[in-house]
Amino acid sequence: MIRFILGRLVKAVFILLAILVFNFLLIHAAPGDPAAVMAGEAGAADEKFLADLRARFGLDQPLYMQLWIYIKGAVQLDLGYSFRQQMPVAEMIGDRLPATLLLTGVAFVLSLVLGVTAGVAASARQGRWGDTIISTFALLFYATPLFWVALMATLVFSVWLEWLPGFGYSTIGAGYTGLAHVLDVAKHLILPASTLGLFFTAIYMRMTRASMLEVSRLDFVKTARAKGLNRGVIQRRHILRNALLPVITLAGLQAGQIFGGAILTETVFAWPGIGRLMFEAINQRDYNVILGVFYISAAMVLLFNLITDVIYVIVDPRIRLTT
Amino acid sequence: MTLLSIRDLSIALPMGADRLYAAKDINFDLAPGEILCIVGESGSGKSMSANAVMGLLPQGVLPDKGSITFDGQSILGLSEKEMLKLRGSRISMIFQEPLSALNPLMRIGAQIAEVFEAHGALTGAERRARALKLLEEVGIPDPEAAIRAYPFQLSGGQRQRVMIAMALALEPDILIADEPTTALDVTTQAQILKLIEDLRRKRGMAVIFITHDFGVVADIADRVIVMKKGEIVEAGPAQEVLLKPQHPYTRALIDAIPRLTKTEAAAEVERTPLLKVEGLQKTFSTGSGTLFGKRRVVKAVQDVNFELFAGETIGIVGESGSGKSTVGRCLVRLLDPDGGRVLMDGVDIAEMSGPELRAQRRKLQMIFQDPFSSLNPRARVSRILTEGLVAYGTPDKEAKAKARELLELVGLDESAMKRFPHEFSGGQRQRIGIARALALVPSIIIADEAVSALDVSIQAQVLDLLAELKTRLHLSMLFITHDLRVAARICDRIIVMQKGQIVEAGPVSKVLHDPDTAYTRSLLDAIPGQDYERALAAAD
Amino acid sequence: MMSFWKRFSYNRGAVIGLVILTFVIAAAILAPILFPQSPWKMVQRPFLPPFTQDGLLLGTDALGRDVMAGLAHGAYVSLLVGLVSTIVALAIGVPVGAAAGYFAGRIDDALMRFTEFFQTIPSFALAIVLLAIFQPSLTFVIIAISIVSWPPVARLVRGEVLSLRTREFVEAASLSGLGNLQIITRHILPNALPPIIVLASLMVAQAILLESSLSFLGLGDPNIMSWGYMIGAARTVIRTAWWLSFLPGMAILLTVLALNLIGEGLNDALNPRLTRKSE
Amino acid sequence: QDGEPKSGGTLNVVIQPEPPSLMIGLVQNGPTQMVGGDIYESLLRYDFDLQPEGQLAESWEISEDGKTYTFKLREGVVFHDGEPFTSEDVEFSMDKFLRESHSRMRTYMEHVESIETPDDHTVVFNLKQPFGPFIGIFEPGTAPMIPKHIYEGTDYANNEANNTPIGTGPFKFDKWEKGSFIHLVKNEDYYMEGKPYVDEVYYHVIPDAASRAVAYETGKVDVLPGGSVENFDVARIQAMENTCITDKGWEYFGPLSWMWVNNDNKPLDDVKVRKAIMHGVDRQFAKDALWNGLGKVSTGPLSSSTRFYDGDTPDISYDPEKAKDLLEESSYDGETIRILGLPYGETWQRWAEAVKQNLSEIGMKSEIVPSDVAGWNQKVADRDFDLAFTYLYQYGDPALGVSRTYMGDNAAPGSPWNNVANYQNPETDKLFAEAALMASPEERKAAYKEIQDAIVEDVPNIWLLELGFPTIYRCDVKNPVNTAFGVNDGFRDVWLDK
Ligand SMILES: Nc1ncnc2c1ncn2[C@@H]1O[C@H](COP(=O)(O)OP(=O)(O)OP(=O)(O)O)[C@@H](O)[C@H]1O
Ligand SMILES: Nc1ncnc2c1ncn2[C@@H]1O[C@H](COP(=O)(O)OP(=O)(O)OP(=O)(O)O)[C@@H](O)[C@H]1O
Ligand SMILES: [Mg+2]
Ligand SMILES: [Mg+2]
Repeated sequence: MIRFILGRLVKAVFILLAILVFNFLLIHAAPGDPAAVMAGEAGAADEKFLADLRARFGLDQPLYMQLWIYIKGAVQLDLGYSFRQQMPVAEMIGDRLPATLLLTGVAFVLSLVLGVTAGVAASARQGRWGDTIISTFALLFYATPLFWVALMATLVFSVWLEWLPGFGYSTIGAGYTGLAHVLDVAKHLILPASTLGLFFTAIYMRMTRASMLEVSRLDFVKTARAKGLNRGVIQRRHILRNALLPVITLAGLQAGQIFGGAILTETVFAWPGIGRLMFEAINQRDYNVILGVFYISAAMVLLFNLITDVIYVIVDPRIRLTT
Repeated sequence: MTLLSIRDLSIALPMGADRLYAAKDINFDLAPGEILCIVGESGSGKSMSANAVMGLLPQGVLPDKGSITFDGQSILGLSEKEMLKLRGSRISMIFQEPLSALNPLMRIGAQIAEVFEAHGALTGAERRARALKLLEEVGIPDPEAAIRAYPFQLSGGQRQRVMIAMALALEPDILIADEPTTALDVTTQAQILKLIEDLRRKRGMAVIFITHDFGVVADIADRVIVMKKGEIVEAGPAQEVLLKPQHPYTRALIDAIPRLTKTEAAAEVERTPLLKVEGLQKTFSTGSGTLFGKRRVVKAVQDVNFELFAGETIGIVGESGSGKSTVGRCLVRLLDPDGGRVLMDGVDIAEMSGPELRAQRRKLQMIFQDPFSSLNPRARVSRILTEGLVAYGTPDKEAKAKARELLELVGLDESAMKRFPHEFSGGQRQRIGIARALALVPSIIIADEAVSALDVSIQAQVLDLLAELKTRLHLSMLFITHDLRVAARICDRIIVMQKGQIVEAGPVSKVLHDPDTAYTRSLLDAIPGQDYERALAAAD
Repeated sequence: MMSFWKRFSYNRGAVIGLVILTFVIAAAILAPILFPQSPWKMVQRPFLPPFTQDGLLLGTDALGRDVMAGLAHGAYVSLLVGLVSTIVALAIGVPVGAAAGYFAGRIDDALMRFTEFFQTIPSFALAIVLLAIFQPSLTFVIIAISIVSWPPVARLVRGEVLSLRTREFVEAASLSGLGNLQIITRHILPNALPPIIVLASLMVAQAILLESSLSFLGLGDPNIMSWGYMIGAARTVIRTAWWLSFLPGMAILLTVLALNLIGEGLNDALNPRLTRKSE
Repeated sequence: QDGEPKSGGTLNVVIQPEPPSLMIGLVQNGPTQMVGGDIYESLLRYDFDLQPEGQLAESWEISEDGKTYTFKLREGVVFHDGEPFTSEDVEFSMDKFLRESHSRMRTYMEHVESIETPDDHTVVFNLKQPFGPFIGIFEPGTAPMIPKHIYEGTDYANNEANNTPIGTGPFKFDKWEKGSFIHLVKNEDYYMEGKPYVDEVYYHVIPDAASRAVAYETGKVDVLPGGSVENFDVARIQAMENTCITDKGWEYFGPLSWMWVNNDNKPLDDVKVRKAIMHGVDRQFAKDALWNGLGKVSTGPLSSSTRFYDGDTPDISYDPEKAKDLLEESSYDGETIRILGLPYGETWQRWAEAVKQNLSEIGMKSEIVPSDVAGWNQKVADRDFDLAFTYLYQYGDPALGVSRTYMGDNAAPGSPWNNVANYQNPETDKLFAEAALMASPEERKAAYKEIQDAIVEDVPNIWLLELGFPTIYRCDVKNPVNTAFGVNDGFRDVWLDK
């Protein structure tokens, strides 16, 4: 097992490099560059202005040189400077990271717990009203565009009921510290996290339900019943455990996307996170920032894929992994 | 006083099944401390009747009329919640197929401990201790390791004993045992039967024992019920039914019982080795030893050597968990051996891969010990039987015709073609497995407990079929079994295994009548129903 | 086959789903006949609420275009985007995942690392970048959506196959002389079907909504009327003209619901263990 | 009429998008100017009629020949770090810093021969020739005063101080939480007695337009500068209690929207085709349906708020019949015209759709080409379009904001801000060049009239609307807009009536 993990980690380094090169070429293939965008925003620019900017950003060099410089830096974990903000990319990501992790992390846990619970509940009531209601609700959240749900939630809870703040990370200018700050952030977190979470809930719910139904007809469930175990225990311990594999796959996928998964939510709720940073960076062609975020998110994906594989083995001992 | 009383019970089958009723007009009573044996044709509704008592009929199968009364309560009328209290504690059941009956992702210990938990008995630590004790009682070697194992890491017999341990855990009032010893060697079987006997004596436990082994019936039964096509054809005290059968079917059954004494001289066989096994080794090790718990190392096969000649049948017998199935799986390359060679026509199978292996496999077929899990739950029988043929180029139509023929040969109705594996009884599934292996007309068959779930008359029919193929097609067989009578009937030579090693090998007449080792002798001594056999012989 | 339909039709939800989907498909096909005018035509004053004017049953949008015509014409594009990109994603993801899970070892490693390649860029961001590079025509929107949606399929299938390949019936099949391809397609995949069906039916919705998000960001094909476009365009007026996002939203919801019901029906019909509830 | 100003309170304003930097001398995009306008100041400011008022300059004088500009600076002005502001800073800013970093300033400074600083509080600009618009460039977005003591001799772009901007303005930079807010605090040492009135200003970064509306509704922000909510939402918010709205404050910029026409491409090189499009586009509808009725239908290349605007140019009003006739006569042969939309939100997308539909009604095929901001810049710069939406500022004077888009020698590809249409008319070129250098406003007016007539006759671009960007604010916020720069000019005079 340890050997397997180490092997994967070593490989991950090479994959990261390959991905880096790929990403670099990919975003440079998109039309426009940061200088053009900045000039565009200024509403006026002459040749010299653009040339100066490009020289400053090193964009006047041939592409392979830029790539080489970037890779050299990235290998030493130096993600370079943001062209636009003149800040080290690592620092920018570091600034935004906690907010995103908080949001997506909470949404992740929320959706997983809620989705699996609802899936179990629905499968237990298969074909009956409870099942229909749960399934329909889940689909409702899934199939409704995120921004719509977000806006409605804001309207109801923020504008009409005035219970929760509709956007932002904390109350600006309130200067809370300690527990008050934590509570303040928590309050701001509720709407975005549940909006994001509810979207994923449907996926887990449906997957859990389908898988549970499949497993619940297997023979060992009969054995469990013969032991006199009550339904709840059978559902949880016997069926769920055997039905978990696809859910784990999806959870691993979601966890890997913990950075990029929240672009829309972060935008609508003005949440100062990485997703927004990335999105803005793409629009502004702020190459180093895009690459930096992609780099970190790639590392995350690789890590969570590895974790998923390890969990597979723990959950289903029949699975053997080899490198 | 009766503990359980069944009146006019009929169990309806869904459309498309063999017949309308799995069981029809079933009547019997069970008193405390009584052992009732149910024998009968495979597919006659034995398992369904037993399941009905537990309230655990499969979907689509419903009790249609009649009543089941346990301890004054009508079981059919009980709610699921009330049933929970009975199940596991007052009535418990050992299911027929032990691999699929255990949760594949749960450790053995936890599955046993759960029984206590379900009924709020004992504390966590005590449950573990009791589980350990139970594993020991059912004779599983190294219970400390087994308790941490997953079902797929155990041999067939070991899994069956886990099932038994679970059923006995709370010392129920009624034990329903559906062919509980099919995968057990005779010594272990004897041990289990003794365990049941003890409980009966101590706690007055009543037992419904479904079996095909008349030896067992003779040894333990107080009363016997004989079933055929869903109906009880004969019932009565054991002595009477066994020695003075009234119904012709019962008589036919008793006539079909294989005899240990009936050993002829080995048939004349050509001496060209078809399969040569040299120094076969297989060791299982689970857990990395660093991250997840202790390492468990099982030397399942150690230095096994033998030759199989064309047209010969070798029986492999030996205690449960001694590596019999592992040898078989290594031969067909479902497992990669750790050492040694398996030479077929002079080529090492262990080295083959791809098309080469595929070509060889046609000649080498296996009948799996656990029929159910070896059948794709989403494939109909027709596909299961024909796809091998089709894969090797037989036209679809021809393959279908062949499949039907095979079904008939193993005693199944043609209508079976359209059904899914879960719609069959245990013995029927086993026959599907046999048919599948025969379909490809292999030159070697590895049969892992291939007839253990069959009633004696069908068993005889299948064994005859195999014997016929053997002469007609020059078929060679590796016949893994715990039933020494069956071995005596079909085998030319016998290999006795213990703890992964061959302890004795030789012609049937030698091994079964004049064994060299004490272990083999102990096996022979433990054969059930020897008195009965003598009585029958005397009656002849 | 007959019995499949019979089993399928026993599931009331599935039949309802099929009816809804048929209706949507009919709308998509008949749109040019029912609404021969371009759905982009500005026919009336903007923001006409539904049911206020004859001939414009569902009102008009921000530019005074007929919402009903938009819905009908949009059905075609949305279905196309949803179904085609899902099919493409399945066509890539299932074989890759199945091969990886079945052959395990080095092949698994290679295929999964390849998959990771596409998986590492957050899918929404990848779609944006792809569409920034290529002109966002309908074809490219579909391609972009397919490219970002196959890795989850591949990983899901692989996970299932990894577990199924050790089952005894698979071993038995290989003993029967079946080739790898046959074992995968006939024995392993059918048993991995329920999660795949669930994922696929959810992916259709995902694709339709992704198209909407993209067109909201100005990266859809602006020359083609789709539900996604309608929702995206109505987003800014959600407070003043709620029906403009509600109606296409309902259309998507119903379609997704239908597909999920059908998926469920399929799952039930394909599961031999689920016998009819009647009797 | 507002009564006596009160001191104190917090002003919450929306900022969109988040500026890349607050260093107004280096970055000229809108948000930077808006926040930077509180921190930096220039010598003058301009009222709604674009008449100069003193800011850092107390008085100023223009010589008869229009070649010498003398500014008397205020005394006692200090930068936020306590250093005094002197004529040295003016010279440094205009001559060194901005020449280097500010592309518009660079062209304006072409006209300046030398800058003299006879004493600490006097600055003299000697021009090479008279340059009429020169008095109009002393606003913070164009000519911000930058502290010489911090920047002299450094690499301007990479100076650490860019992150903590220092100016002379009414507010000091306090904190910038990226992605959330920018916080400015009152400059206690401000040179105007009692000002600024408010204690602090928060600029809230809220990337989504609907959320910005919600932010206003829930009282989180008090001022929504032009463009921060979607046009469709304006009417609704306007109707809220205690809400005021003004479309003033854009006079200097005079944002004018048009579609670039790629004059090089067939069939758009045919003036009849261009005219057909011009008459075929329903701009009144766009104004009413998309711009909430705000703004004005444009009559030509100049915005009506610009000096020398002439309202009496040839008729280009909506007339689909005429458009059809023109198209009939023209060389148009069923080609599909590519319309490049402006990726700045829904209004612009809708507008492109409406134009497409308008064109189809006069019998012209077209397709919309979508892109993101960078792609749009690239495509416009590369002339990869047939029609392309845009809007540009006019900076109060045609010589500053208009001639650049019509001068034949300013048509090299590579920039989206020059003569992208590649309009070539030697006569107007000559007139543009002369008019910029005339000293007398009357002469200039005559020249620009001639120019406008000529250009409108040629229809090199499809002029659309003079855009109205209303500033929405709570009525108890007093004076948010009181110059031609609106909210960009700093909240020096704002006070809260609470
Ligand atoms: N789910 C099902 N659907 C349809 N028929 C079924 C189903 N389960 C069992 N049967 C049929 O019911 C009959 C009785 O089955 P049962 O399992 O009780 O047999 P059995 O007596 O236990 O046989 P064996 O000794 O082979 O285990 C068989 O003919 C079998 O084919
Ligand atoms: N996959 C596995 N992982 C670990 N241990 C295993 C595995 N398969 C079998 N074993 C162990 O190997 C030993 C031999 O098993 P095998 O199945 O060959 O026994 P057997 O002789 O067929 O017994 P039975 O008669 O009970 O079927 C057993 O102790 C079992 O626990
Ligand atoms: Mg049975
Ligand atoms: Mg075995």
